[in-house]
Amino acid sequence: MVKTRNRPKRLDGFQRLFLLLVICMIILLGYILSNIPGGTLGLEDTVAEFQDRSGVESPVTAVLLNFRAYDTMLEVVVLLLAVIGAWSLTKSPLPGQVADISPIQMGVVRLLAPVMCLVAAYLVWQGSHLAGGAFQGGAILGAAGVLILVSDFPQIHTISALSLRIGLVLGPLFFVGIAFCCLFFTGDLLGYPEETAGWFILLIESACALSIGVTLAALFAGSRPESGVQKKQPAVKQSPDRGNS
Amino acid sequence: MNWQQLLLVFILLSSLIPGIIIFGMPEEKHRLRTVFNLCGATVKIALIVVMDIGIYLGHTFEIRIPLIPGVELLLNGDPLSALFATLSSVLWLLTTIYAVGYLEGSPNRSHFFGYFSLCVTVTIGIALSGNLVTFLLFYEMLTLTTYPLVIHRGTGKALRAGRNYLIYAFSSGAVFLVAVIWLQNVVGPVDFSAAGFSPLFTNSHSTVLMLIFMLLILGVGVKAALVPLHGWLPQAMIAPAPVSSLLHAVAVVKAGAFGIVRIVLDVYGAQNLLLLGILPLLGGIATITILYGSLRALQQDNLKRLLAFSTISQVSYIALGMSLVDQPLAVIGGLVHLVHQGLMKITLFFCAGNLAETLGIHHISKMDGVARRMPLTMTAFTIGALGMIGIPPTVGFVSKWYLGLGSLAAGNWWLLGVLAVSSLLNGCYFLPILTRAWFGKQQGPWPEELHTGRFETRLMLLLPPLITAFTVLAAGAVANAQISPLSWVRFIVKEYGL
Amino acid sequence: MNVDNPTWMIIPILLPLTAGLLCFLFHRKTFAIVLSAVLANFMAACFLTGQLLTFGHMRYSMGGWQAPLGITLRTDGPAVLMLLMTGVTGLAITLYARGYFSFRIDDPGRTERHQHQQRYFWPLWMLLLSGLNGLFLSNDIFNLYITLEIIGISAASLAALSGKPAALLASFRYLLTSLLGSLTFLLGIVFLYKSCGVLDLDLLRNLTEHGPGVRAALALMSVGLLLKTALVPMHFWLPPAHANALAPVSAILSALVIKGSFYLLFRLWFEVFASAITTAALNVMGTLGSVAILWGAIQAIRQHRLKLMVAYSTVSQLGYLFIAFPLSRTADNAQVWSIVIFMAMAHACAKSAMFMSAGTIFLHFGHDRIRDLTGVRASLPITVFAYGIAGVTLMGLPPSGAFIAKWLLLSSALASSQWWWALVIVAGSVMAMIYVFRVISRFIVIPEGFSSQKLGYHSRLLEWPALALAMISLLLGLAAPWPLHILARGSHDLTQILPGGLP
Amino acid sequence: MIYSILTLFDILLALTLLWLSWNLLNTEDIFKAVVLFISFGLLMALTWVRMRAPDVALAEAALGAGLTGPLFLSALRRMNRFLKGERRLDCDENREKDNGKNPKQTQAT
Amino acid sequence: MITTQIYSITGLLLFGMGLFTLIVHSHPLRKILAVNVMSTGVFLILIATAYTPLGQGEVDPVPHAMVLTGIVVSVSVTALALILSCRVQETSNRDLLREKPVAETAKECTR
Repeated sequence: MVKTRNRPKRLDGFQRLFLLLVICMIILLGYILSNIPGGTLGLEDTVAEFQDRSGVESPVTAVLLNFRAYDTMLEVVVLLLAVIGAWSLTKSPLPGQVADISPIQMGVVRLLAPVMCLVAAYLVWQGSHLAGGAFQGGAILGAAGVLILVSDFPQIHTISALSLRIGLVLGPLFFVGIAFCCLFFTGDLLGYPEETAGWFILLIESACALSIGVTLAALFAGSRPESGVQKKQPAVKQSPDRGNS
Repeated sequence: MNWQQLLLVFILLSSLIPGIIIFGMPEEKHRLRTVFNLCGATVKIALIVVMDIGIYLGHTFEIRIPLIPGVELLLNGDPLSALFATLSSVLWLLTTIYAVGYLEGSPNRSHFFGYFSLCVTVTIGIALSGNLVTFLLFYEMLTLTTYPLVIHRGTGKALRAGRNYLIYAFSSGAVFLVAVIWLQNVVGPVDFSAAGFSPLFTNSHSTVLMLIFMLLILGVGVKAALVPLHGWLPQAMIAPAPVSSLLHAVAVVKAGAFGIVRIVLDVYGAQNLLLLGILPLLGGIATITILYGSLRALQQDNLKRLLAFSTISQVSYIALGMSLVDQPLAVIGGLVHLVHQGLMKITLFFCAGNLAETLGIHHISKMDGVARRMPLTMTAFTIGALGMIGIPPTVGFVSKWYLGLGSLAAGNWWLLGVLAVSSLLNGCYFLPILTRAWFGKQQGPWPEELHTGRFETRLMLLLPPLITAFTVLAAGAVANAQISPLSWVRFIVKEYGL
Repeated sequence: MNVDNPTWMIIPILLPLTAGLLCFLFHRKTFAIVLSAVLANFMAACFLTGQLLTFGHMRYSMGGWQAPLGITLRTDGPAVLMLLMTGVTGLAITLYARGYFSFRIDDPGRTERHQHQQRYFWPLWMLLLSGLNGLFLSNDIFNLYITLEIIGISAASLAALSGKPAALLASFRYLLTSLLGSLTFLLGIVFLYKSCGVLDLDLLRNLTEHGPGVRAALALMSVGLLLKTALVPMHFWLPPAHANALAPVSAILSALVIKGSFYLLFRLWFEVFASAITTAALNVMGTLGSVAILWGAIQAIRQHRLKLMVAYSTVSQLGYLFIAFPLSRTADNAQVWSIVIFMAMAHACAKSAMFMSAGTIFLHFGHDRIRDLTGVRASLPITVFAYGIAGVTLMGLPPSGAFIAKWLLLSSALASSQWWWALVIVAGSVMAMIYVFRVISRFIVIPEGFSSQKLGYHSRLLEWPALALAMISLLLGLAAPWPLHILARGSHDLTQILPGGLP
Repeated sequence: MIYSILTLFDILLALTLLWLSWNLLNTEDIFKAVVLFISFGLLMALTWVRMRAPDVALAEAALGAGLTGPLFLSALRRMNRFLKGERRLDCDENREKDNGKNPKQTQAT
Repeated sequence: MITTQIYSITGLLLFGMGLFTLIVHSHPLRKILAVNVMSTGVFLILIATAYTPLGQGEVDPVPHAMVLTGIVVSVSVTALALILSCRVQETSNRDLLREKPVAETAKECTR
């Protein structure tokens, strides 16, 4: 176990001062916060007013993918950025690998992964009317990816770097593509045609969920794929030479 | 754009473009570089002469470039700027010729001549500035372009001198900037014009205006080497002789003195200054500087250092003339000294450079009998030195005469005394040199003698001092002629209605 | 689309974004993609400027949903000027980066690593550019938060790109600081939303009452942005991050990234919540700015490494932007904006030119110890020239853009008799002179017997972009009427803001 | 009645959250901190449900517990392994030397 | 109303605790944990703001969307920061966990 003793038991002068400062700040902010009259302000009525024109029933999805879809688009880019940043850093993969994988565990993963994919798909689908959507679905997909990575399935080595990158970029690129399509057809960026808005949203959500899943799994793996073919590979099996890609 | 404006642009470009070309030129193409340099200088003189004639005939030369509300760049050719521009461009030509000879065979000449050209561009810019902002622009640029020249030799001493120069120059530049902005806040945008700012100030502002005046003088006083601010100048002597000529006679010190003239005559105007009653202060500083410079010069053995202190002393005559702004004769004396001091001082520096370059002589104590080895150079030197003392018929006499007349007219007897004492001191430090050179006996071989063909030194080193020495004599002898500096200064003073 | 269509303003955001995605996807032809994107970005900025001048400021609602429901973008004078600044600087930095990476890839021992760096540089840079443009154009406070995140993450990743231990550690600190900054900003948004219930800046501005909630929100957001802007007590992360990064990255970070958060801060203070600002707050900012000027300059003078010195000079120069705050009491809004815009633009160009020059010198000499850089001029004359001109801008000499800014600063300081700010400004300029010339005097001096280092072939892209930027920064002052004109044309009139909700 | 019970629940939940976060931030054992963080995430999901934010709750459950936890754990493992001396030669310098693909070396051989 | 208050204050306290830990602790993982706690605190305040008790009307969906967005941001930044801190550890030759040079730790471990 790793003990950290980097904070001394007794705080030094600066730390005490800082503690005092933080406490004062919290008290002040807490006072202000509890004195802000609540309840009357907010956008729920506005959202409700335009809900039926958004193409989906769930207000959160309507906000995320229609009213404030631009935010979401940039959001997906933030996720991708994390991957690009991570890949620009590491040379060696981060193994998340468990030391010994029992056959039972493999079996569980074999069973669990497809189920999780199904759940993810369901979440994306139900996002239009209930809780759920691209982020939640993508997160489940990502978790499935982590499971697969951890149990070191041989199949994952066959995924090519390019297809992995396509998987990563698909969501944001698709989002931008749809945005431009909307611009072309309706004259508004991300202004879906009203009748088919639901479908547009579903399309975007599916693509984004896929990308988010791949992104999260890639973030867990932590390394960029090497030499075109090998990716997400545990360190032990890493071949010593890398080709230039 | 009419032809007058084009002319102004071309005057600036005529040295800027050669400068930029020279920067990009390979080191070994010295012949082509010299051609560019000299062509630029000649063209510039021609253009400036055209401008002079135009100004005399009453044309206006003016370019306005508005920057932000209340701040505009203004290039303006008036008689005063014509005086300074003509002086600088003529002396630049001579200095260029001299520098080509002086630096023959030494490294990094592209760099040197590039900055040389930029430097003169900026100096002409100072001459043509039509308001304080433009003046400030070129004034700061002048520091930038002369700095590489000062540290050209690259030794530790040169670097230290350069550092001091920068600190003095930019600190004063910052003070000047504050003063300019403050003045503008108080009286609004000021163009250089004969009347100074108008309407005349109200009493409530008088303290502020006095303070601003002092700040402005402080700003330009560093370059003009007024006494507490003169520290950089003797140190900068470490630079090569053409650079010293440039600093003392063509550009830097002159720019400072010119700045004083502009501030007194054009920014504040005679009437405002008289009302403020701050002129005695300027006169006092000038007096102290004159005496201090002369006294320090007396103690020097290094020839160039002596000349530097002599510059400090001599340039303050201009400030002295300005402090008697209500006396036309004194103003004439001060203004004409701008030209005359340049001519004399550049002669002296050329000669000092010749001694150093040809014989390796840097100190007065080594100068015994040098006139027999280099008679022409020493003749020129003698003419310059006599001019400095103020012996007729040199130009030095003319300036001192007018200054003396001015102070008499103002009833300032003590100023007359100052002039006399200063001449005496000048004599005290120049005459021993002359005696040594002409009548002394050579003691041993010259430190580093350079043997050069037919003449006592290279022709390109010899010609410029001879020309300037001749001018020193001629302009003094025929001071009343149609085209002498004196008559142009009279024209200026008439324009100012004094 | 017609020329008066506001939709054009999405181009500077979406184009670099798409280019970034494509660069990441494909490994070939990335430079072609990037170059066309930055060119298009620059042209878009010019176009938006023209549009602003012709039709006045514009508003664009994303997806046709107007505020408060949707997100709006808008162009106004400061925004297009920042876009222009980013466009020009970005173009030069892109070209320089090309030269930089090509040079390093040609270095035989390190080819693979540098190819790797280049490959990830392009997408990160493109996404950063898109985030910056998004920040300048956005009119929605939460959207601004996201653009800040994009900028923060890509900037931190870029800072780590060189892979040196020092750079990695600095980048880690940078990432955490920037994260802390965005979280504080987000907390401010929470307070704001709780007090006002809207996110659109125009609607927020129209609120007449500023309760303690709004003030607390403003304070929190300001602290967050100050962390990202590195105003003095919060500048600890900046010098190591900027000094250890690759040269094009340092240029981007110093020139653009910091300006992004500053621009936002300034906009919040002087446009959105102008009526909630107290004199005390302004004076605090001014004081911090003064400390920044002096402290940064002292540190810059004390540095032995060129890039660290340049980084500390950024700390110092940022102070000038903050001295504008207390002077806003007496100056009118347009004047304060012009001070800030001129300073920001001049500094962006000059500082990136400086970092580029420093980078070129580093590439050629393998180190950046100032002591050992005598006579660089003999080998790299253009680079040294660019460095010098950029230095002139930092000193605020005429006719640079920084001179205009300092003129305005001094003018309003003297007009309102707040002479102490004037003193700080003057002292800062003189100190800038010292740290600039301390280096330049080494560069240009060639002592006797000096043999210049023979350099191998290098691309012109390593030298000329820096010179071009330096010249722009120097001549910006001469072109001063144009930015002023744009600022004046783009000023807001409040009547045009519609009550929101209608698509 | 129902309100007071709910309020009690709220207070309990809030206190638990605070207690958990205090512990996870101050425990000496970093592994324990990560485990506490995962449980903190799950409790947050419960809080989101209480706040009528099922979307957020779902995302928190999936991301906070399903992803952030493993991320921390793998980072911790990596750091530990590095410290135990199993430092793989993955620094560029060493790698490129071993690689045999280094152009300089190929030329030399 | 009281619910909103309780959770808001809790969120604020979480923020403060995270902030203090972030500044005072030097361990990178602890710092990243602290940032996560801080962000959770902010989200909690935001969601509490939007909260309306059951039967008293709709919940404001905009903060929910904002928090969803924020969670994704925080996860991605966390991942990046973790990878970065590992990389720092590998290259810096210092035991960031214990603030010692690596050699000493290695000795301890082999002992």
